[in-house]
Amino acid sequence: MFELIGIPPQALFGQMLLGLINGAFYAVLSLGLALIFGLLNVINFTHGAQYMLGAYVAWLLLNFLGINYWLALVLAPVVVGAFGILLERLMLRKLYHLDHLYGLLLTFGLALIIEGVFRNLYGISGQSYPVPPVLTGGYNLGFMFLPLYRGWVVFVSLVVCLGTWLVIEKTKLGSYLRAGTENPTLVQAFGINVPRMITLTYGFGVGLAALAGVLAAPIYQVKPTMGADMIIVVFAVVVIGGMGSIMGSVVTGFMLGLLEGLTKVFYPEASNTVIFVVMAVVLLIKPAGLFGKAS
Amino acid sequence: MGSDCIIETQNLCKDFKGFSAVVDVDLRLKPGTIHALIGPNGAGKTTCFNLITKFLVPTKGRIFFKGREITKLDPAQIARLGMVRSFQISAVFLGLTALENVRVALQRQLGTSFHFWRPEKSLEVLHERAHELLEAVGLGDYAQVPASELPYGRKRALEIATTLALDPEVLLLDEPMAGMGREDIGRIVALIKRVAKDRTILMVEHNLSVVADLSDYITVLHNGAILAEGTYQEVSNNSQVVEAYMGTGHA
Amino acid sequence: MPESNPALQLEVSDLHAHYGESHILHGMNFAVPKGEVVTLLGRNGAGKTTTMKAIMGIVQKRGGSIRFEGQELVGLPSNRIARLGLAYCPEERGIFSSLNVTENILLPPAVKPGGMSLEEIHGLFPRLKERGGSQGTKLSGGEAQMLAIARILRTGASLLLLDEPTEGLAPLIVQQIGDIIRGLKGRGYTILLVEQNFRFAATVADRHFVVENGVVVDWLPNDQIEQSTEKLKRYLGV
Amino acid sequence: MRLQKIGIPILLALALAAPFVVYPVFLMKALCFALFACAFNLLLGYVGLLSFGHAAYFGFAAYVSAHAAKVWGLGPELALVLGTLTAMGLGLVFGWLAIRRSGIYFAMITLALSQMVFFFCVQAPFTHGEDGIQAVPRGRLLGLIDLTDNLSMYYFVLAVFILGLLIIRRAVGSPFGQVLKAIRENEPRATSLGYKTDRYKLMAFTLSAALAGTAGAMKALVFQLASLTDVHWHASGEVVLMTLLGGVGTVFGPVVGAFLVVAIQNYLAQMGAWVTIIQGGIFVICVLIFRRGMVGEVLEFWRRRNSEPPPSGGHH
Amino acid sequence: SDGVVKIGVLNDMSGVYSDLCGPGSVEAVKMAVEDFGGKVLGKPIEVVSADHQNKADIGANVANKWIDVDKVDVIVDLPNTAVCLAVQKICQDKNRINLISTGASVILTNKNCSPTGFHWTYDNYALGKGTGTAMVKEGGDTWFFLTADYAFGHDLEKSTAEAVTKSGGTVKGSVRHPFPCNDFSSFLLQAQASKAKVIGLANAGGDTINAVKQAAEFGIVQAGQRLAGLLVFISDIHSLGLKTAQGLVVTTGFYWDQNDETRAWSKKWSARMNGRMPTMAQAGCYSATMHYLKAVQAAGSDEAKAVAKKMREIPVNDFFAKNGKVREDGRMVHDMLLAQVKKPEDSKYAWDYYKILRVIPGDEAYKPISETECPYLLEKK
Ligand SMILES: Nc1ncnc2c1ncn2[C@@H]1O[C@H](COP(=O)(O)OP(=O)(O)OP(=O)(O)O)[C@@H](O)[C@H]1O
Ligand SMILES: Nc1ncnc2c1ncn2[C@@H]1O[C@H](COP(=O)(O)OP(=O)(O)OP(=O)(O)O)[C@@H](O)[C@H]1O
Ligand SMILES: [Mg+2]
Ligand SMILES: [Mg+2]
Repeated sequence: MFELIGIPPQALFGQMLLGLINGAFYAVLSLGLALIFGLLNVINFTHGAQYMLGAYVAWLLLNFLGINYWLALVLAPVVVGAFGILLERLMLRKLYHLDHLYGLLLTFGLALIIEGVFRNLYGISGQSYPVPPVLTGGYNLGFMFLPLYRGWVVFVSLVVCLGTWLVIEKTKLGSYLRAGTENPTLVQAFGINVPRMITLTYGFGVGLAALAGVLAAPIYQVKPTMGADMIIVVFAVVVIGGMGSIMGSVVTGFMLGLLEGLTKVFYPEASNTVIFVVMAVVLLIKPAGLFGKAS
Repeated sequence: MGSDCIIETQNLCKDFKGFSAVVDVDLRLKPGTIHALIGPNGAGKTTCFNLITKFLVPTKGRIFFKGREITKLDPAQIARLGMVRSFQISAVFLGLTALENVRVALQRQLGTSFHFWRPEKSLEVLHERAHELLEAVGLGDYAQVPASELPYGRKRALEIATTLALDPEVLLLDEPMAGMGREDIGRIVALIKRVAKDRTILMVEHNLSVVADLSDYITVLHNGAILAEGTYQEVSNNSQVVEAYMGTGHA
Repeated sequence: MPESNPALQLEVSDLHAHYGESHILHGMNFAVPKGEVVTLLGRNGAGKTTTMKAIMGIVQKRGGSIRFEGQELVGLPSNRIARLGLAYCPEERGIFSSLNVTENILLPPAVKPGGMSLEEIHGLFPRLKERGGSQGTKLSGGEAQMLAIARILRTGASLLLLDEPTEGLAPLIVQQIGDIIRGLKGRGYTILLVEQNFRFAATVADRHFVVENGVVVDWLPNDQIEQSTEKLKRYLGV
Repeated sequence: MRLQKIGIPILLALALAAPFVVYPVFLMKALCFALFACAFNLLLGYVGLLSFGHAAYFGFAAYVSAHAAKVWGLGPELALVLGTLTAMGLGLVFGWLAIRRSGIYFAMITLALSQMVFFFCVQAPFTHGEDGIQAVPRGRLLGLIDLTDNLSMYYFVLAVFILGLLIIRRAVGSPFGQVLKAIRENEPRATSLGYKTDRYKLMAFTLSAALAGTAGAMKALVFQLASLTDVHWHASGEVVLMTLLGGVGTVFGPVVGAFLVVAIQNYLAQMGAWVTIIQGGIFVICVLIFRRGMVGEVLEFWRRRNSEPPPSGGHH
Repeated sequence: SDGVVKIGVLNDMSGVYSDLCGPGSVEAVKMAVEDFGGKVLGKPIEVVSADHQNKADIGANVANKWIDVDKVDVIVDLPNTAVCLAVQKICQDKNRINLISTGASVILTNKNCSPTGFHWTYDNYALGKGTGTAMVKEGGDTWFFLTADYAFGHDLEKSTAEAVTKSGGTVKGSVRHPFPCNDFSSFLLQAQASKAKVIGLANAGGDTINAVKQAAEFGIVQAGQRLAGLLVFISDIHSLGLKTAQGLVVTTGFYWDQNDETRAWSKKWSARMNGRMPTMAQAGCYSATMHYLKAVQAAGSDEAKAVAKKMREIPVNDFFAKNGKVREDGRMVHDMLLAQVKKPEDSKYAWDYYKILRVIPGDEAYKPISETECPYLLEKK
């Protein structure tokens, strides 16, 4: 474990690049989580399950309808997003006037149900989803072999994160969202259909989770527990970044991916824990998170 | 520092991201007086208040309480010294009854507040005093009513009773009359007069008739700095004050 | 009570409203003629704010009828109501902290043509121009109130609901607000004003309705306010 | 409350007779979880803090007392105390970190901190990773009473449980409990009255963690093993479920919830993933329809019928 | 003893291992009971099953209740070492038989052995030894391990490393990955940097699957390194797909397509399990149950000690094991298979996944009894 001197710089670069790729998943997932949290004040515990759903929908589309990756990349987020909209309309909506903790509990319950159903249907060991032919293979970067597909993941997530951020910070719609986050009643009394905005935001956030799921399908096994493994780490990312901060969640996502990557080189035993340690430290120094506003 | 002052600030400043809300304010509160802080909206009154009670940390300057520097203390310590504040929006414990509200304030003096092994009965020794305080603010009949069911004016009265329970030397009241009907205002004015006997009061208030009626001394803030000081008479005749604050219709 | 009539901008009849299980409005009846400033006077807790909220559709549980330019509002969600040309300035101001002052002003969408421009608004409230870049909630109480009023002037709504716009304001600013309200009336706005301060109300309004325990118990035109001061004082418990 | 005067002796009699009717190991398990849920409820129901990481104290205490009993050969009572103290220390540190934030933030921070404990337990040699600490001796209580027998173990567990419950009830009604209530209602105001609110919250947190630890330690003795299950975040979720199902902020709610959830787990064990689905379903139904929980709804029904004032510390 | 012989199948019905044992094992046990005739010593045979969710405490709870309340006589299958240890202890204390099929750890018949506990299908030693020795022989003499960071992984790595060094290979290093682990890329990169010829996967289930998949993605196999899956079930291959799994060398206790006998049984099972094919664990459950019932018959009682004695006496001879024997320490010794995963183009029909490279004789595959650490055997010595 004390091989750090022995690690050639190339390997280090390789690991950092890998970390960045993982960070891309964290970023897209925590972005969706932060968006939903911002407007609905709900910690969407179902996020992991929805990520898993995204992957499963892609897999089902491929296996039963022969629909390829590229279409699935669009279709799966739409399908899962629509499912999210349904959940919001039928259930979450009933809880807005209550303590936000109820939202957390409801989504936790939903996550258990969704995961359980997929376990029943497809077992646990999971299905594999092939890398789309155009993106197979990779480049030898000298210090490492970069699978083309992983490069694509980073690219897509950067585009998605940047786009979302722009919409929220720079557009009118974004200002409605930000205002709606604080006082939905008043924003509605200004003539904006806030319930619809909330529903769509939830749908969008869920769609982002599903998109991450589709992106993940060819890399990881498509399996019912894939989301549960991920979600708590993403929670930590959001706490470190500062909850509700869109920028914070994205930047922290990438940063922590990097950090995790480095830990895997120097002290792999700690790679599961490192994010939580960082979280504790950040909380000590800046309780509101790196990018969060002090309450 | 003048030892005759109970609270004194020196060069008190507060900046918010480059914007100076309070600039070099030297406040001096004489013991046993009612001191009013007035000024146009945004003059920095609430900020001053928060600085003195340590709910905000000053950018610069020092604060003294009875000659002792308190610039570094935290809000709870300030309260323990005997300076208790009210809030601009009413602050009562909604889920507790009126009696329990007051009792919570009284109970600290027992020193048993961390005693999780003592029965609730041990607090009953406080009931007599709590009832007295409630009577004093006209809530005698409401002792068992949950605070959440009290009308607004009575909530404010309850808040004052709770504050008095600590028997503070200095009372800091931020717009105690805001949002109150006339009858309530009359009652609270009378109450403040009564409790001011052996206390010092610093209050922020816009209702000039209340200010005129109650205050011994007035500090006018404008753009974060002191514009004028003096009795109501002096201040209301100050042409700068009339221009910046009171407007021509009044005076 | 005035009869149903096209010159009336707003007609409220037998309006009931509830918060949860508590019944707050017990059949409000009043009307606001086009182009007038009308106040609702009443003690704390009489139900003035609730009336405003019921008109805007913010109180969900309501019954009776509210007609705006002949159209029934009961049953509509608040965003639809706003789109018809009503704008509401809440008692607690409702400034958005995640937006700066200018963004706050620009937030409400224009629902009708004819609203004020940002320049005009800045002309009315120079203080808001100075503090334009700062965060919404970092304003003082009075600045926030100005911002809350300024914000609904852009929308082009023809009926403004102002809930205690002078509360917590310095006398000078109160005067300014009075000027603004008269100015708005001059531009043809209809204004429904909630006030505790009837002296102020008398300087701007055309008529007054007195609210007590969720019903309108009396009304009088502004020119009779001198004669009725005693009666009013009794109502308001002054 | 007349109800209590009659109810409590009946409950006690039932508890004493139960092991002759119901499988004692099941009862013990349920009692351990019931204490766990009550400890958790102290924090959620009376301070308004939802901890999503209580498994850390429960599970870690289980490891410590299992290790103490098996490797160091301590008696059951000492092992139990040691487990409790460890959980208390852990609670003190984690609480100190977590109470800086409240609401959902608090929930997520406690969750993340408990994950740290989980991964620590996966790694640390003394926990034996996935295998857990097996074959923990139950030992002799005070060196006298042999606890190998399920029946005597049951009465020991029952006694500890009742003690825990009494401590919680007393704490809620104590001067300390009053301050907690005030803090829950309006924290800045409590501060302005001179209370250092963080200390009170930390105290409540530590107390809750300690009792959760007692429950975990007891479970280790009952099952004679300590494993990763009890530190996993699923256990944190389960305790929330129990409390919610029974009734947040009620005295007996968590107990009822714990018995129900444990029963579901035991009697539906062969149904596989359905257990998860059922648990999720209960969550959803409780949150959407029975937010007061079973006991809470009954109390509410009672209250409406007699239209007495609401029970103190009730639903919020 | 109570008029019924009750068999409890305790395994993971919903978790990580549910595909490789789970309901399939229950089905196999039921088939054994049917094939035995549904009655033994004139008493009916009953099968019950439960999900231990991979939690030792739930496993222990179920085992206790089964024995105390439901009068279960034998507990079968038992994946997950932690549960095995807990249940085996309970069975020993309460004098019942347990038959482990899916559990992997060697300690179950060594340090933690039980007179009434039997380990049937495979163990870490056999797996490591089989694959390790074979790969070194084929020239894969330098190794790097990706090891799941918990007891099972360490155990598997240790036994494989021993086999590798004994056969003249060297271990260049190892990296311990968290359990469970989604992303192996950085560990694979380290394995690649080590330049070892063989990358040994000392993990199981989802972890192995992910590692194999990602190795393909990073072109590890194309670049000349080989992967050795140390514990791979055919269900894992099925979910990986041949395209990704091809070339993988594995050791297994059973392959459905080995001969007519195995095919016959497997097809019968398959018909009841939606066309899936049995894993070695599932087949092992059948074999173990069958053997148990025979021993009950022979002992004329279902009392555990008597049955255990007969189980050790009777040889095991069925489609699963030829001339298998149950050793004193509870280990059932039988031949193991060294197999290689076929290329997609070589696979002719569904589930045609393995090419058998070698049959490893049982005495060679399993840890010799002379090295036993089993307390009651040591005492006897
Ligand atoms: N959200 C609420 N839930 C329950 N009751 C409410 C709520 N808001 C107001 N009330 C009650 O409704 C009644 C009318 O309140 P409303 O705010 O309309 O009075 P108001 O006339 O505007 O008084 P003020 O002058 O204090 O603003 C009061 O008794 C108040 O306590
Ligand atoms: N947290 C903050 N960040 C930035 N600016 C602030 C903050 N708090 C107050 N300010 C600014 O400081 C100035 C003084 O505010 P303060 O609240 O003290 O005014 P005030 O005199 O109490 O006014 P009012 O009578 O309207 O309540 C205002 O211009 C306000 O915008
Ligand atoms: Mg102020
Ligand atoms: Mg009002």
